Amino acid sequence: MSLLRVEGLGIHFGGVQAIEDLDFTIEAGTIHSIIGPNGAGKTTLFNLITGVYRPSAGTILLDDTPIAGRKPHDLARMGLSRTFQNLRIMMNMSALDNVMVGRHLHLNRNLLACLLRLPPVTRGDRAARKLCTELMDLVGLSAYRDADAGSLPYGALKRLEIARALAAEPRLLLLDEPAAGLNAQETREIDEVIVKVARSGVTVVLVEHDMKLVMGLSDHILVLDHGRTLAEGTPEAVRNNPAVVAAYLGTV
Amino acid sequence: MPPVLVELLQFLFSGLASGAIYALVALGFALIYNASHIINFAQGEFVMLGGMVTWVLLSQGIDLPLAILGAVAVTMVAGLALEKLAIERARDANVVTLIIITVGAGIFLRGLTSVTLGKDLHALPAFSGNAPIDIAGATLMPQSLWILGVTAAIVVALHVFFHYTVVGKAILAASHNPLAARLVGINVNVVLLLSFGLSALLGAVAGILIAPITATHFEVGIMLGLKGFAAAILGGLGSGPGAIVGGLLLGVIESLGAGYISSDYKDAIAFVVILGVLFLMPRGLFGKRGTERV
Amino acid sequence: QEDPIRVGSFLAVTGPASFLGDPELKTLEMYIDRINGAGGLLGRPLELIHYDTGADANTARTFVKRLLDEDEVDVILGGSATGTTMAVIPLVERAEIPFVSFSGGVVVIDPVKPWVFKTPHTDRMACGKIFEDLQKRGLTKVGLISGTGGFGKSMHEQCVDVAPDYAIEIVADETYAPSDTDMVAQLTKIKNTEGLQAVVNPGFGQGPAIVTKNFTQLGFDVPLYESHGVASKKYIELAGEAAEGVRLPASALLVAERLPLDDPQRPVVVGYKTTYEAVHGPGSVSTFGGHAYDGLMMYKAAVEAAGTTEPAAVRDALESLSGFMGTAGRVTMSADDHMGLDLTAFRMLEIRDGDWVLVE
Amino acid sequence: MLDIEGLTSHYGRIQALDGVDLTVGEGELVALVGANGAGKTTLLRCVSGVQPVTGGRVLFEGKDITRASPHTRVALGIAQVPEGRQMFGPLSVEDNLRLGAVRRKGPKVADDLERMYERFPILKEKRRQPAGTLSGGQQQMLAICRALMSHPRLLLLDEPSMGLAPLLVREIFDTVARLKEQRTTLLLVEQNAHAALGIADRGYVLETGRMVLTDTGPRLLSNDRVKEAYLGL
Amino acid sequence: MQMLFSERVGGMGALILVIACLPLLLSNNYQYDVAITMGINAIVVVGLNLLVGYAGQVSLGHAGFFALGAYASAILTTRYGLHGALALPAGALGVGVLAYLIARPILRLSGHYLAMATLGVGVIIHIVLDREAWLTGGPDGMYVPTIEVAGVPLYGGAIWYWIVAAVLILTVWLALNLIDSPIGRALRGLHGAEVAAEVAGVDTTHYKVMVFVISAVLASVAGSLSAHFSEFVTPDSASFFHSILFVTMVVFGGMASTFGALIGAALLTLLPQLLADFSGYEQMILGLIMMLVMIVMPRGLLPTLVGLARRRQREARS
Ligand SMILES: Nc1ncnc2c1ncn2[C@@H]1O[C@H](COP(=O)(O)OP(=O)(O)OP(=O)(O)O)[C@@H](O)[C@H]1O
Ligand SMILES: Nc1ncnc2c1ncn2[C@@H]1O[C@H](COP(=O)(O)OP(=O)(O)OP(=O)(O)O)[C@@H](O)[C@H]1O
Ligand SMILES: [Mg+2]
Ligand SMILES: [Mg+2]
Repeated sequence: MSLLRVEGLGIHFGGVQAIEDLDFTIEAGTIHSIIGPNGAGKTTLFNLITGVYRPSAGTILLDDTPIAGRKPHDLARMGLSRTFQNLRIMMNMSALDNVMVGRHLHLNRNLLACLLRLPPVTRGDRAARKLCTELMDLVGLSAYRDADAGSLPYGALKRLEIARALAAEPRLLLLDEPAAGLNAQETREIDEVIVKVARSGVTVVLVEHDMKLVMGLSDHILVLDHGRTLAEGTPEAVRNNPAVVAAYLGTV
Repeated sequence: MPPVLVELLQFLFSGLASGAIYALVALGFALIYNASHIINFAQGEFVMLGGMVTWVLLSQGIDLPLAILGAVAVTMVAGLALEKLAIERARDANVVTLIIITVGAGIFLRGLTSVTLGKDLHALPAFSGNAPIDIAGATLMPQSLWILGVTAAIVVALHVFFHYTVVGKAILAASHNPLAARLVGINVNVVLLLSFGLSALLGAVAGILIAPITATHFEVGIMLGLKGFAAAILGGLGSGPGAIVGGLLLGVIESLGAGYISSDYKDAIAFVVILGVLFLMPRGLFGKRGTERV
Repeated sequence: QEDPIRVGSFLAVTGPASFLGDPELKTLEMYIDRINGAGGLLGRPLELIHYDTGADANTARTFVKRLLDEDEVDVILGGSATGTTMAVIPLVERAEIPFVSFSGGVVVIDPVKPWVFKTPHTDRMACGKIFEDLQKRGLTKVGLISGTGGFGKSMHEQCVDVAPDYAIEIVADETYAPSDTDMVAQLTKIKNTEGLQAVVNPGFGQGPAIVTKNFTQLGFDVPLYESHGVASKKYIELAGEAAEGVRLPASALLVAERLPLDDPQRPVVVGYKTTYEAVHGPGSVSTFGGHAYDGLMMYKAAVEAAGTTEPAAVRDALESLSGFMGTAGRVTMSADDHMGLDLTAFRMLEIRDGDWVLVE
Repeated sequence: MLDIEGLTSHYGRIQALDGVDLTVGEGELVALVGANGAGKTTLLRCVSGVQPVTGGRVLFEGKDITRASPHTRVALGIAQVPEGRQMFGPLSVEDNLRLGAVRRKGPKVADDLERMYERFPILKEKRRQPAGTLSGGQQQMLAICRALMSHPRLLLLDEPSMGLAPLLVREIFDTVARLKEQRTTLLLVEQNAHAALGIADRGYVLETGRMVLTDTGPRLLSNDRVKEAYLGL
Repeated sequence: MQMLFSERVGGMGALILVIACLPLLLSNNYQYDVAITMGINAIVVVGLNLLVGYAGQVSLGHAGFFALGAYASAILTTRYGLHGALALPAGALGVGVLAYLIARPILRLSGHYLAMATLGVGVIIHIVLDREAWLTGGPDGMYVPTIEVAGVPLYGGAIWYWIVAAVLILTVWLALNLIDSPIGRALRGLHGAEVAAEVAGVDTTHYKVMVFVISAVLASVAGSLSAHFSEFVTPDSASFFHSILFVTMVVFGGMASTFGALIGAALLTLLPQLLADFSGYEQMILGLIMMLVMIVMPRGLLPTLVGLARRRQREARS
């Protein structure tokens, strides 16, 4: 049984067919990368998987359960978590609270308990605060623990997205260009984080244009072009695929 | 024509007559919204100023055309002052705060008018007399034709302005992304000033056109502002044709509601219809769908 | 220097009833100055303490508490509308301070409340007066179009209630909101009503003027009656030519100079009108300001009769006021009538050539 | 062309720049590198005039523009490709481009549009589409083109290659090189320090609001400190 | 953490202290009336702030819920002989159910469209209260009988002061608890970035509905208190103006600041009383003050003042 299976998936916006008749599977416990030219449909695919968009065709199966059309918060409950290429940071909150929102599903959300601030709530919050602080340290945000999210530089916001996604302790983590805006050294740090997360048993789906990162990390790569599969396979196979070189990588 | 149809026609005329007023006010809302995403709750007061100042000037023995020009000028000054002295200084505040500023400005303008011009009701003479025009047994006042005509002219002008001129685009750009607007060289303050000036102009024109029908006094703006806002939302915020359609529709719903259902509940009926439309079309009839993607 | 007599007042100077409150306040200010200029009352000056309610009942309550507790007034004159008046009645009753209201609703004095008096005619009387006139003209089938504000609502209720007494049948019944800009739809319905013989429009503010214009626009061939809610020149100015031929019941004030020289009310109404218009311009007088005048003068008369401002004594004096001549008519109060006016105090007026004419 | 002297800038009480000096000569390509939060974006914003300066001066062609408004700076010939792309979302791609030329008049705008479409054909394909619906990389192309539409004499690029496919990253660096040939003055902020310093005449290294190093591009590339901190070597 | 702790404990302490000491300054029924009105408005505004300030969902219709609570109390006690102590929760329950029913469709809207829809709901409530005179007394309103507890009539400022104070303190405490809980973070989160909150597992619709209902219920409770205290209800309390006033109080005091809401409610209740002496000019001055405060302190009174104080402190330390 594969963790995620996509069959005949398609979506269009007006005349634009962003994803068309797409099939692929993602095995549990792997790092699976999705690459392809700008506008190939990678982010759209994330949006479909996480329930932000509803597909116009095809099915998406998580553990063989169809999930297409379900609400994102339902899918989060089923273990999906993601970051956003176009940052979606809660600028009205502190950086730490952003991560705490990511932890939402693991906390006591009973209205009465919250209104009365019963011990389970305070206890849960305290533990979560500790864990979330650690997550911020993990992604390299130690300097911004008490900062307002609005005051973080771009690169830090990208990492904040990652920390928030991790706080949910997902089974399947989808990262949309986590290294954009990071320099080589910073990218290496993120690389380490991803490896660590994957080792802990989380399945990672990675969209990224930094080929060094992708080729180094991935167990499996899917190349999209115009919403369709252009190539698929191991990093080695993909790197040497002439179609991929022509459409995406270019000759080095 | 059978009497039922004449009656229906009369209801429609009546609805269009008041709807055109709402439409004009709604256009003012749309304009400022387009430039700043602010809902200007002082828009009704611009309408009030247009009528009141015209009356004052008329009562000083000034000719109607000159009085109208004068009133438009005074109202525009008020609009520009509101932008310059208040909105511009609070530029970084969030939209709700800016809206509260316009609420305050509305209260201030009402107070100022009541202190300086008094609290009496005043009527303006109709532009082309009071002889009703008979169309297939139903009647329409000439002043209503003035309103419909001017409204149509303004909406065409605004459409051209926003869709075919760079300045129009710049106004839209400044509201959607002020930072980017400044980076490409748009003077955001001038854009805002322009939009407040223009929508004060629209308000004043509306106030002058409707005063012969409804009379004017220092508080006429309250209800007209509210109805104009409702019309703007019904049509879809920021859309010129939307404001017009929303306004006319609101007028027609009210008049059909009063005619066929219950005059007691005609305003409630109108709001129920607006709610119904919003539930089906969350951005009104002509509102742009969201273009921010994740 | 004597301690001033503190006259408290709360009026709808702004808001939907501002055309009531505005002339009322102007009248109080003007006449209190005049009384003070003439040596005051019992040798003491009057001091006016006024708050604007904006016609909001909750605001009125707070301000009346302020008048009672903070300003410790000797009397309260005010309450432009029935709603605000009703809201404060329990307060003045508890505080036991005389209160003269300028509002029209019959509920204000029916049932009688010990400390509450009122100066204008009731809405019930206005309906009666209109129906009396209809009866004289042999018209029985009436279309009603009333405002939804407190005034229109209450008038409507009373008119429906007294109609049978005059053998009037209400064949159409429509309403409009005070700030509406067009009443053609309602009037169209009324016009298409079988057998319609007259239209009655109780309301105040700009509404009736628009009704009148729409009425003319639709080419009705029956008479239009307005109520005492439009009893000022303003109405004629707003409705313009459309007002020609409209009838309404109102106090003698509007036709002051046209009253017969021997009319006992003439000196009062001519006096008030001249005084008011000298300050606020020709044509500015309204019966609303007159209500305030009556209230103030009644209080003056009562204090003079009682020889003190002590509340209980003033209340008793107000209740035994007899033959007092005000702008609204001759007032004779009693323990079960805290208004003291009858139908004869109302005059039926018609608008001709842009002016009021007494209908005989 | 551009002289920055002792520049400081604050966000509220956070000091983002602390006495920064930098010069870019006429026709020069200068690269600015630094870690996240070093203050690179802040520096560019100060030059464009959208960030308040709390100390120091900004001179453009010898003229003090420290207090000039952003739109006058655009009129003088300064344009920026901003961080985060900053589209006019609901407006069409073409309108976005036209607005890039809002400070410039003349019939040549149409020619420029064609040139931009040639450079990135996908933009032509999508020219009627709202810019907000473009993919991340497409928006980045649009942001670059929009800035170019004003014919800048000084172009400030804030991470122009971000989110672009490898093929296009190369295209961007080619474009930058070509602009330099056409005597456009460029100040380039790039996380891809290797590539940036590779084509730059000179480079600056910014660390927590202070300028710590400056040298020619190639020399910085072989600087040990730079290698370790920014090239990940 | 430290901050939140001190805000809750310190703030609550200060609030209780102020409430306990205020009666020393109140010398008559009128002054009590103003203080009680402040408290009643504060209850509404603290609730509304949860919706507007924290969850970012504007409502221009809360006066409608306030009035419904007031009328529920008035009608249930007058016409059905229910005791006031039962009428209040009954009204709150009814308003809660109504709010729940309309929340789902309405909260699909956003921004100004939501504002319009809530405004529409408020206007409709106003019209119904105004027109159905057989039940509500129509535009002139209706009286509410004095509540009696064990034969003692609850009348007078002093008694109601403490009743309202108790409800207010409870409301503030609950609101503070809620904000500093996973639910509170979810609310702020969906305000800041709705999709991100969704993806994090926050059922945004559910929480929006929840906070809408909570705020409507609080408005209803305040309305009931106001009806019993003033022994009179009027449809004006459902007016569009009244709704705007509530929102203004939120913004004035500071969005997303519970104590700011208290200050906003108190000041904007007091202001008209202070201005009443400027006969004729009160509107002008009120408008000016509103504009000035919002221009000078765009984030609202409390957040701006706290920010200022912090900076002072820091400067003093360094
Ligand atoms: N809401 C929408 N309306 C119209 N077109 C859309 C919409 N969303 C996506 N598209 C189009 O679908 C295509 C795929 O976009 P998507 O964002 O998935 O690309 P991507 O592979 O993530 O690209 P990048 O690498 O640049 O981020 C693009 O051409 C885009 O313009
Ligand atoms: N809006 C803001 N409010 C408060 N502080 C800010 C704000 N923007 C940036 N800062 C602070 O200013 C400093 C410099 O930020 P800047 O965005 O200039 O960094 P940068 O070098 O561009 O980083 P990146 O590589 O991540 O884009 C950082 O410490 C950051 O926390
Ligand atoms: Mg993408
Ligand atoms: Mg940056």
